[in-house]
Amino acid sequence: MTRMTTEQAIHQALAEEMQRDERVLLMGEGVATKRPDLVQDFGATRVRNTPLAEAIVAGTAVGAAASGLRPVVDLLFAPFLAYAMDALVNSAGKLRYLSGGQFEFPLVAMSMTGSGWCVGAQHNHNLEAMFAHAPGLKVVMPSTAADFKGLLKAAIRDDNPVVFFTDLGLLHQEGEVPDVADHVVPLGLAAVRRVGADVTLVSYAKTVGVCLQAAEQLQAQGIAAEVIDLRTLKPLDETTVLRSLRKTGRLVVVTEASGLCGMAAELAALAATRAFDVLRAPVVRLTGPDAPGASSWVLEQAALPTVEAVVEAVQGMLVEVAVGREALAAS
Amino acid sequence: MTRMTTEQAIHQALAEEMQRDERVLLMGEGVATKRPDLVQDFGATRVRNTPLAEAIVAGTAVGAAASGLRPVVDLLFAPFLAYAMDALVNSAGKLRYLSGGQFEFPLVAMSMTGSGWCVGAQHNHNLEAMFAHAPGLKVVMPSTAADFKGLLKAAIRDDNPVVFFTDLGLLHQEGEVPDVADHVVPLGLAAVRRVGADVTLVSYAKTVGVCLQAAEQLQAQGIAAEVIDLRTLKPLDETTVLRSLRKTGRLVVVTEASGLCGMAAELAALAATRAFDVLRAPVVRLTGPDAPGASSWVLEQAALPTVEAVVEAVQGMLVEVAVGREALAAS
Amino acid sequence: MSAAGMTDALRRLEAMLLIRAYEEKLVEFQRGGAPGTCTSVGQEACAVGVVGALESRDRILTNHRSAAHLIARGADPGRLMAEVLGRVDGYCGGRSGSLHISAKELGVVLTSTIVGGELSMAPGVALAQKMGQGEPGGIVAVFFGDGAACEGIFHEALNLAVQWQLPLLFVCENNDWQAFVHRRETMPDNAIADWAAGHGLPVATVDGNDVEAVHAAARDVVAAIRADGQPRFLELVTYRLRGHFEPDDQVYVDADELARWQARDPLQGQADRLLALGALDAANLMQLRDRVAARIEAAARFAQASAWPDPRTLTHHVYAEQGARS
Amino acid sequence: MSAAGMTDALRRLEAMLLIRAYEEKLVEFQRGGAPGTCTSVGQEACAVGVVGALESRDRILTNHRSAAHLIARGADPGRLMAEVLGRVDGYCGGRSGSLHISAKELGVVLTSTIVGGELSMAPGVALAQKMGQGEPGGIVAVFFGDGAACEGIFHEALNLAVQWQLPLLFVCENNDWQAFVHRRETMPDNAIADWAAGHGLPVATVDGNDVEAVHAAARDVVAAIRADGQPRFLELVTYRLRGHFEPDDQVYVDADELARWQARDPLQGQADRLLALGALDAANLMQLRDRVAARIEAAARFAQASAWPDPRTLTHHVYAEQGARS
Ligand SMILES: Cc1ncc(C[n+]2csc(CCOP(=O)(O)OP(=O)(O)O)c2C)c(N)n1
Ligand SMILES: Cc1ncc(C[n+]2csc(CCOP(=O)(O)OP(=O)(O)O)c2C)c(N)n1
Ligand SMILES: [Mg+2]
Ligand SMILES: [Mg+2]
Repeated sequence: MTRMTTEQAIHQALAEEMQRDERVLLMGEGVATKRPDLVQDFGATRVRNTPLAEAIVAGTAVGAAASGLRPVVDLLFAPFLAYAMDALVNSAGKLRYLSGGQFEFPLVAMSMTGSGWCVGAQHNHNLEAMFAHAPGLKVVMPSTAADFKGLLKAAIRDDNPVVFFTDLGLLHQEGEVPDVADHVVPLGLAAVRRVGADVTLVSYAKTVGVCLQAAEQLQAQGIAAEVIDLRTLKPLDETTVLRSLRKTGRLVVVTEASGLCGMAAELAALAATRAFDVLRAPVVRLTGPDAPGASSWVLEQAALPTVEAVVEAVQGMLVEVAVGREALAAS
Repeated sequence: MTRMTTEQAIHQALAEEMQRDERVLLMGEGVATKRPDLVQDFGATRVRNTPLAEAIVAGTAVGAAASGLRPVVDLLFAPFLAYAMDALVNSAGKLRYLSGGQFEFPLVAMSMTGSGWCVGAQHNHNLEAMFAHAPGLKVVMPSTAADFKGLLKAAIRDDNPVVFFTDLGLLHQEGEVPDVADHVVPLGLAAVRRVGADVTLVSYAKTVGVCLQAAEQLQAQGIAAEVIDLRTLKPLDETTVLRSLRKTGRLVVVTEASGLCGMAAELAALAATRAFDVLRAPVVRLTGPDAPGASSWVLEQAALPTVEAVVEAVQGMLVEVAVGREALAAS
Repeated sequence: MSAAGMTDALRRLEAMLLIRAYEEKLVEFQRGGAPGTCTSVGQEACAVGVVGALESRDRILTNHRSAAHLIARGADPGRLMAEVLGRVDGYCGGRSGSLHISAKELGVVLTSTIVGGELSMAPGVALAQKMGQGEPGGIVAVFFGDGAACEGIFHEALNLAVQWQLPLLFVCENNDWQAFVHRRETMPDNAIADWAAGHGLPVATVDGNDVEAVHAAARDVVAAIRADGQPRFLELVTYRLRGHFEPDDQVYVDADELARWQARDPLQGQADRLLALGALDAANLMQLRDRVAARIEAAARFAQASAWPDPRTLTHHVYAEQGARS
Repeated sequence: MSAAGMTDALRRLEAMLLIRAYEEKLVEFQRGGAPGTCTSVGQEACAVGVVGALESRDRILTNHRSAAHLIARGADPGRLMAEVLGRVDGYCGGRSGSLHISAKELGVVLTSTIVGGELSMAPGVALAQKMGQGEPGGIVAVFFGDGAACEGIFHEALNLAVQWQLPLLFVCENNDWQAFVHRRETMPDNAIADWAAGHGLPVATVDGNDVEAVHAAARDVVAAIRADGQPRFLELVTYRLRGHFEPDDQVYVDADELARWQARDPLQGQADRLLALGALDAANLMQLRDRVAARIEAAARFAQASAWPDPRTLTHHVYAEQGARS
């Protein structure tokens, strides 16, 4: 294992994949400036600064992907994806299908989002659900350095368009990354970060940490929370979530993104449609508010689901259990 | 009451609001060509053909709305909203909040979507959930001529940005529109289209008709389905849905849009989080597939939730009821 | 005109006749209830002139008004019609319908009906070509309209092609219409060539209704791109003789303007030229028309006999099968 | 220079000094842990020259690099700093932070940090003005960078402004940088003026580091727009002397290029000019600097004393209160 930050893990993934496959190229506003070692190792042809024009950067990736290259584009902050929407949603996501399968679009569109930098809603907008809702795309949003590396490598190797989100609050967070020659984490598999039988906490990105802390506190109260890190939002690993629900019968979904039609809605819907018979309590959604991100530190913080809120939600769900236990203890 | 098509209802709403408030103006590719009577009545200044450039059309609406006008922009087909995403999501939806409430954005962005014309995924994409997920916007998608008129009028009068979707399968459908001088239907209120106590069918746009037909068939089998037409997707009328669920304990959500992070997910989540105690059966989502829209008539039809599927889903949910009744009858 | 030149010119006339007959058949189908189409009636010379100047190693991107480009490239009218009718034997198995037909086997790739979509992807196709993914020496041509030139992506694509020195030919078919809006309502006169010139690449404007003029201009720019790998811009001045999308009564079209352009029908022009040169007589022309009509009749039969797609295949081709490559 | 001219010129110097001092204070704050900012150090002459040519009835749209425009317009440095620090007394109650500060009361509206956002909204503001919503005779100025000129929306905005004859002044501060990419990697030389000229509106390119030159040019175009209601384009050639967003070590910047532009610091240039003209002596200059420093110190104290927003107000201002008007 090697300890490294998310940023370093991403960089390693890019370097390794460019080394492995010469069809991989990196494009974006400042990618060459920010990664001079890649320019040196792979040449200015494969590491390209672009004009400030997300629509053509993304569109060029789509055209290149369908023509034999495997582009990775860095689109910087998630709200800028608004300019890349046609390329990603209407072209990359639809033209394989509309053409009857004539084209493949092996491309990765990277962007950052999330609270932590006080930059406000035009830089901080957790809009991953918009891409999950769009057909033909895959969506990834890891939470650990190892996954950033392994999932980015898998995304680059995937023959489908992948939108890869980096929670900017995790950029400088360190984690252990396996030292194996080729650390690849397959898309579409959630990770059970902590095993528990009383309640299932489902999350992804920065809020996985919130769930883990909450689980720690709950443990002290004798409540065993299972924590699932989705990692890939699309395709969604329903199996892992449902397996956990069959065990716990309780679901709390925790996301920084807002709730309405968000991933939290999808998870709650999954429970309501496919795990109803095992559910023992109302599902709880703890999400960011349905409001743009504010810049002010206190407002940015106030928008986040907290450890306390998770703990409280779980306690609320388990009231009957606790009451039951007390009764047992008293008897 | 006057019988008219959806198209006529929309036109009436535009004409009446332009008459009522001279700050209302209409912009878009071909709006002046297609509505010569409005040009004649209100002048070329207020009914403007635009260059083929959705981003600037939408952006101009945003700028104009914040500066005292009340623009309505016709952006034609929903997938073209991809070009208007920055204006709608990043500007109209966020700049009021980011400015601390300095601006209002009284604008309506209209577009069409849905199956029926065999035009394929770059014209037919039910992506309303993307806008419901975005903060600061309102989203409307009516199903009857009366609502098209009344809700469009309300949308034009609203001080917030409203994305107004027309299911193109309804364009030529006729309905009764009240003859009152000023028929306005407030945003944010669902309509109970049919009352029933056994199951709640929630839908909007074209699939409301599917639900009503299913309810008719179910009635013949002694099953009373309540049919709710959401009409406004955001703000979502949770009260009406929850009230119905408290009565029926069963929910089937029917949408032409795909399920993942769609409105169907939101409704199922609403049930799982806020109506768990009254739910008597798993929620059922009947949605379009998570696939781009195909052009071929047979594929376009195959993608739609059918009356049979709704009936079957309800029958499945009520199996115990039926079994119970039979047992009763046999006793 | 040399003998070889005349043979080529005759071939171009036949291609235009074939396109016209194909689209007229689709209009007939539409009247019978089939889906409508955006015809290129009046613009056949653009497609035939440019596509004829390309080689099989070159790639083409087109848009909603693609039939002429596809047929000029040698697409089978039967498979095209099957696609329009939504049948399995269509180039896209019926998923596309008329609006986004690609035929990768012919080098017609990534057709987009989002106006500007083709412009957004064309630099990527050219970049792949430049980076060695296509056939050696291949170039890319992207077809779009005057309306597409109003979309910002037009400028982004031009700038990227210039900046990255991409072997890309921009072909603007300026047909005076953007669906139901006349070009004059959307831009100044001559704007398109001025805009393109602002990007610093060579720009040529040609009579798009004269197939020989188009062909000559296209041959020159294609050769130039192949020689230096740099982008070029070609504006073809033409006119949309039928409506935007069938059916379209064109009540909004100025009758005089339409009549002026009808008098400049590119098929008639080419026929007249060849008749005048003696490369053709009335009987030959009749034979040509008959041959074309027979092909289209056969195509129509093929398309109508083609099966509907199996509804159980509805979600096939959403994703590439293979998830992760090693 | 007339006496009145000198007084104005002195005022412009003071405004530039105030902007510089304000931004240097924010750099200091940032080092202490406050959020970073995009400073306009080196570009003060652009803001002061153009904004000084506008009247209060005019409207301004700006972008992520807005401090100079706001201060030139008379914004209170204390309220600006409070906004940057995320406090309630900021112009936007702390919701914006530095990146999208609007001050409607000053006519600085719809600031967008999405590059190109300001360009997308500017025609709408100008249209409202033209349709009688603003104060009579008002015009609109939109500030943006060379990077924004690469976004397609730039062309869409220009075309609409020309086509609809909007009273809109496009002001491009061409500072050679687009975040971490040099302009030369993104476009040909002189591209911006060429692109704008392609749209057929009057274009002027001016030394953006000479505040008097900027002011004179701006006065002319503003008068012209007010007279005929037509759009104009002004390119200001300048340079970003500090990094893109604090902190930024600028390792990627060519030291010689930076040194060349540092030698052309617009503040020094204006001070030298006024010293040479005898409008100023060293003591006056010292006084000016002191006055400015005192204002900024007071502003900093105000901002730091300002309260944090109440977290319970988190979702205020998402929607306008009043749903439906009658
Ligand atoms: C982004 C987008 N906006 C609008 C449309 C609807 N539409 C289809 S074709 C067309 C006109 C296009 O004009 P032009 O580019 O000149 O091509 P032409 O149809 O004249 O060949 C329009 C507005 C679309 N398909 N995509
Ligand atoms: C659409 C979009 N893309 C990228 C960014 C990130 N970004 C912020 S400022 C900037 C550079 C802008 O360059 P320019 O327009 O020249 O303005 P300058 O910063 O030089 O004043 C970039 C890339 C953004 N905010 N918005
Ligand atoms: Mg056209
Ligand atoms: Mg710049």
